[in-house]
Amino acid sequence: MQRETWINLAILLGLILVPLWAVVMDEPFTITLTTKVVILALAGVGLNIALGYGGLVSFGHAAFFGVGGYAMGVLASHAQSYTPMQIGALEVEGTKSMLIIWAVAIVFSGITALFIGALSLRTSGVYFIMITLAFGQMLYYFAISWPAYGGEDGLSIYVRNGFPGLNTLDPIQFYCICFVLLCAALLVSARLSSSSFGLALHGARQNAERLEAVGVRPFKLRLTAFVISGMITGLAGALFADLNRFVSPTMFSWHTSGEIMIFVILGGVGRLFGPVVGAALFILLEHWLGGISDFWQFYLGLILLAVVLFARGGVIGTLAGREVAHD
Amino acid sequence: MKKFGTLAASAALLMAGAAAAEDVKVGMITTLSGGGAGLGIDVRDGFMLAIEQSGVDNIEVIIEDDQRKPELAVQLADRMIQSERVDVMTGIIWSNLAMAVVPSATAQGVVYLSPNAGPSALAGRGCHENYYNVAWQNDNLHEAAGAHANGSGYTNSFILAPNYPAGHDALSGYKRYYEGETAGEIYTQLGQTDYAAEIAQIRASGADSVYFFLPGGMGIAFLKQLADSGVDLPVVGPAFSFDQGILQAVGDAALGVHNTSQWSPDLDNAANADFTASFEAEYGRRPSLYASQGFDTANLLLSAIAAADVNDADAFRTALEAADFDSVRGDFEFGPNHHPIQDIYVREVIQDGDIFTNRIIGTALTDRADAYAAECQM
Amino acid sequence: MTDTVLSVTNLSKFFGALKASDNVNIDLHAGEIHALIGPNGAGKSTLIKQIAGGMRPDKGEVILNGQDISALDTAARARLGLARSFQVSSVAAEFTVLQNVVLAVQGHQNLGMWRAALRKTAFSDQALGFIARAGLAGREAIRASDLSHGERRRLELAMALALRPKVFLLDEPMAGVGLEGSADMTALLDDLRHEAPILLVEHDMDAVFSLADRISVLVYGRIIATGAVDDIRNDLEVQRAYLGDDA
Amino acid sequence: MTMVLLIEQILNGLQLGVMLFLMSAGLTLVFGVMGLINLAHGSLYMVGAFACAAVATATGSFFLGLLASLAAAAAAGAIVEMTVIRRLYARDHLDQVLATFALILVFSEGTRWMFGSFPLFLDVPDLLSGPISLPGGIQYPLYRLAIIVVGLCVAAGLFWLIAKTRLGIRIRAGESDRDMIAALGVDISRLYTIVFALGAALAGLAGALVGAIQSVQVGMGEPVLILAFVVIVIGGIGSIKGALIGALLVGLTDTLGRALLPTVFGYFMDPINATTVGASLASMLIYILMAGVLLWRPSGLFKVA
Repeated sequence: MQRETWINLAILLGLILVPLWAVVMDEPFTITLTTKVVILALAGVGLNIALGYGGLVSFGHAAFFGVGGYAMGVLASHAQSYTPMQIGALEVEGTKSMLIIWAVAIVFSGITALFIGALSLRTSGVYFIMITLAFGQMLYYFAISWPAYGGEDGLSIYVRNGFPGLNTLDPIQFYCICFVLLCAALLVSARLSSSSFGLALHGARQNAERLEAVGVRPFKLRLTAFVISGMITGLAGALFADLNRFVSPTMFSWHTSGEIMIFVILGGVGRLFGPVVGAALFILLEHWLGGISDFWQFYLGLILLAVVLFARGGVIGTLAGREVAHD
Repeated sequence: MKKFGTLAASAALLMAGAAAAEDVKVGMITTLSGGGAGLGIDVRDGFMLAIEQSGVDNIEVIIEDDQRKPELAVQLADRMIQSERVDVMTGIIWSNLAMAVVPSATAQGVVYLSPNAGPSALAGRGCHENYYNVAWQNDNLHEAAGAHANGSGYTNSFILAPNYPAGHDALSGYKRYYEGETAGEIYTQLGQTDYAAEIAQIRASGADSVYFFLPGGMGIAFLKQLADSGVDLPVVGPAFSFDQGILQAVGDAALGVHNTSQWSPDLDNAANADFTASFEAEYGRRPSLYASQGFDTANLLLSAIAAADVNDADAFRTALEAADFDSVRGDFEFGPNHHPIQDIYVREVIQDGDIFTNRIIGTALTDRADAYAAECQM
Repeated sequence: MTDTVLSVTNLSKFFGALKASDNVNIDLHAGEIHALIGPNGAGKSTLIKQIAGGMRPDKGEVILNGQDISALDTAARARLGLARSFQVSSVAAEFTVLQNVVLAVQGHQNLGMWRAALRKTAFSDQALGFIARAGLAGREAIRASDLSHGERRRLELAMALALRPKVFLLDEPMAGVGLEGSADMTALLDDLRHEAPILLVEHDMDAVFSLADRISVLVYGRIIATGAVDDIRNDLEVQRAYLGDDA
Repeated sequence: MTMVLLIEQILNGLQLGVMLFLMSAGLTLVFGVMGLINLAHGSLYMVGAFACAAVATATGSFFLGLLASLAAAAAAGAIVEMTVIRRLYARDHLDQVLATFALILVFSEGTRWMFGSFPLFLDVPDLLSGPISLPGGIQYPLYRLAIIVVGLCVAAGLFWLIAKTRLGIRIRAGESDRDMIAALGVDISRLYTIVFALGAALAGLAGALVGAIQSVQVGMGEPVLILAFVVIVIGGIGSIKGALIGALLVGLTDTLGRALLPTVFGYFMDPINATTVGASLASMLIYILMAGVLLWRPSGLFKVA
């Protein structure tokens, strides 16, 4: 436990020092890049609750990422054009307030997760992987062919949404918002993992039959975890959309699901900071290899292969050794 | 972290030697890996060829690969604007990526020259003084195809396109000029590769001609399957599915098909003759439509740099608006919304030795601007 | 007679032509150990599964303390105090002994999502008590996967105890614990009967004869005899069933 | 819609289904015998198409190209199995997903490295080009009919292989009990390599057959891969019979959905919305089908016990 705690602290420190250094050196893009890492890590922290703690291999988390993104895109685009939304007889104004957008993103991705989870959790194993993928694909094709919000073109938001007291267009201030949210999510994730609920969730992953024999129904437990997981990933989607000031159906694509999954596995499944390390490493690799060759994805593939084959338990697993609940 | 093409590197080296006062930094974001990489590579190669030929040594070109991902393109643009402080941006192939990048880039004072995408939003209400389209407005080639269908006496077309915004624009562009009936109208799935179901409907519809907009691999698949189905109807399409890069993959199935384009390798002007010869000499392949657009984009930029200081925004814009360069497509001028006013030709696919290519057989539209110019208030 | 805690009436389960349970009647009185024996494949584990809720019988009823629980699922039956151990020990392998038992202790409660489970003293103290009772004192921090076979059996019993059981359903608790282990286990089971009556499936005949108050013999899904230990020992039909099987 | 058109569409659905079967058979075998999720199966499809295009262009013979596709895909499959896949059997699904996802990147970019970024040329052989007339006045492309025939022959061959041959017995043994075949003294690692290569060859054959009427390009395997997964999940993972039924079901649903939905919507919507909404729903249809099947039968239609 000790060693992993130290590693985690070092990672946190890095996430504070790198942007600070970038501010001093006047390298705004480094801040943007670190912001991207933090947001994708947040999405991974969400997935890790389902995948790492609950053992639910969701290949459709892009669905929640996308719902969060579109929550931002739809609300902000209505605010941008000063046209209220028409929901039945109801007229709803758009908004450029991050706080409201986050709330909407969390609620809607939670509802989506409740729906997808309630149906998908009836299956298990590979079937679960594939049915979550199918739901993700449904939303993807829906987003592409839904003309009201840009279809495949997506939606551009010209100015980043506002946060009381901060200038969100300043990269470092926006970074701070994202960083605080990541820390909050990590806290939630840690408390959840060690709580009674978390104990039962970890137990359900290891031995569902045993859990039933002590009087706990895994379905409800897993569904709750899946919904919380979806909500956090949805929040990350809203932030990602705000980072780019743009949303598009690619947020729903199965590649996105795959990448979020890669962050978690690369860092270490079920490790609190696994997704953070995974996202950071992935973005660094993408950036560094992209500068070397047009065929950088070839090398990325080789590196990922090497990690799976030779560094079991991901980066943190390799550095910290076997500690926590993961096989 | 920076990625230079080979030519870009040499341009940068030259620049280091003669660190002139008014260096111009150009950021090119284009698709160099994954699906659709061929288009971006052509634009890049055409663009760099023009830069190299000019011998101008105070241009630095930074080239980045967007992998056709809009989110990534936005981040690259942020970096070019924030860290590299580029003066001019260019290179984007796809409309959805352009919509993600261009509005915020131009709002931040960067000049954007579009070598390929021309979404209607940027031509109409969303036009901007810093945005120049060197290719076409998206509807143009489709409008020309509609005009060509009238000229060919087609009165009952079957039309199809993928179910996404550019596909909807394509069919409405066609119908804007086309005067006959539509025997059927289908939106296919984006990325679809099997068109048996659609071809069966075409066969059953009693149409006298087919118009389709299916870029990239979709078009290859459709043409091969249509040829093999025995549906023997005249086919019209925009140049995208008959481009030099993919014609070889379509093969005989494309032979004789009419397509609309603002450029063709056999266009008779000096600039084009030089371009086609030197491109083939430099890269060992024939230039495509996209390469011609990249080449024109670079030459437009060079003409403006020669005439004005890039730091004097108003003068630089005036120089760009003048479009004082020898376009490989012949006459070229900008309309009030900074989109081209140009002739659009009808080409026919022919076989030249082993190679499939296009030749011009007529003009579909003369001095065509676009349908959205009136909405633009600059 | 004495109080009947658990009774199974007319229970049948067919898999096609195979009769896994054929009109089974069995009951369990307060304070007793009722052993269920029979040759391999007789349907003992299938019967335990149906009583615990993991498998639905085609017909018949399971009644616990006068309440018909036939329609309830496993978790609901566990909450009513039906505590079971598995033929192949089944625990959460990555958890420590303490975590496993806390998992069982908290099974009845609403699961809090914020406070750390192991820090709730009420949970931990109770769990430590059950661990000690099952003879695992001092092994709390060991991972379940690192326990010996016998220890894992004991861990299962500690978890069963944590459910505040009304009935124990124990499926071969002696299997794989070795000679010495089985003596200890016999003593432990003898102690547990004061907590709740035990329905014991077991192959170890010495243990069965020394522990059980009554024995039922299951052959081809049918109970062919039920009675006191000595009666069963002398029953001809039982001998035939066993000799026919073993010889 | 006329009867002739409907029959033609059903044939189209069959053809798509048969092609999907070739893809899914390998996928489902590999899962059934080795318990492995192979996302890189689509890459083997691509390898087959590229090999066929390259050889057909070089030799001028499509049929040599077909042979090359079988050989290249089987070889690629065997190599990948021996270097990477074999280390993954004992891992959980998560590691398998990540590793084979990485293989997709390697295959795709490797192919682009070798063949460039532009699509390759591969055409229907003259012998099979053009349409033929079927009874009832239906004009149908001969090549597509040939695909249906080849696919059904392969399916029959596969059933025979599994039911009657020694290899088949071992495969079935491997599906029901992995420890048992070791006890039977079968060289497991060789069996696994053979099964994997067999699946790869089928995928390569599908790629080559389809490449002739579609476009041979990098990334062509991914959409098909997802469809193939839908197929085996609907059919029940590990079941060849399930893969066949699932493939035909998906092929017919997709084709008929695309053909019929816009018309159906046209009855109660204005035509422009009907085509758009119909097309949107058609693209989601097979996923809706899959979700429906799984809700009804959480382990697919033909679960292997």
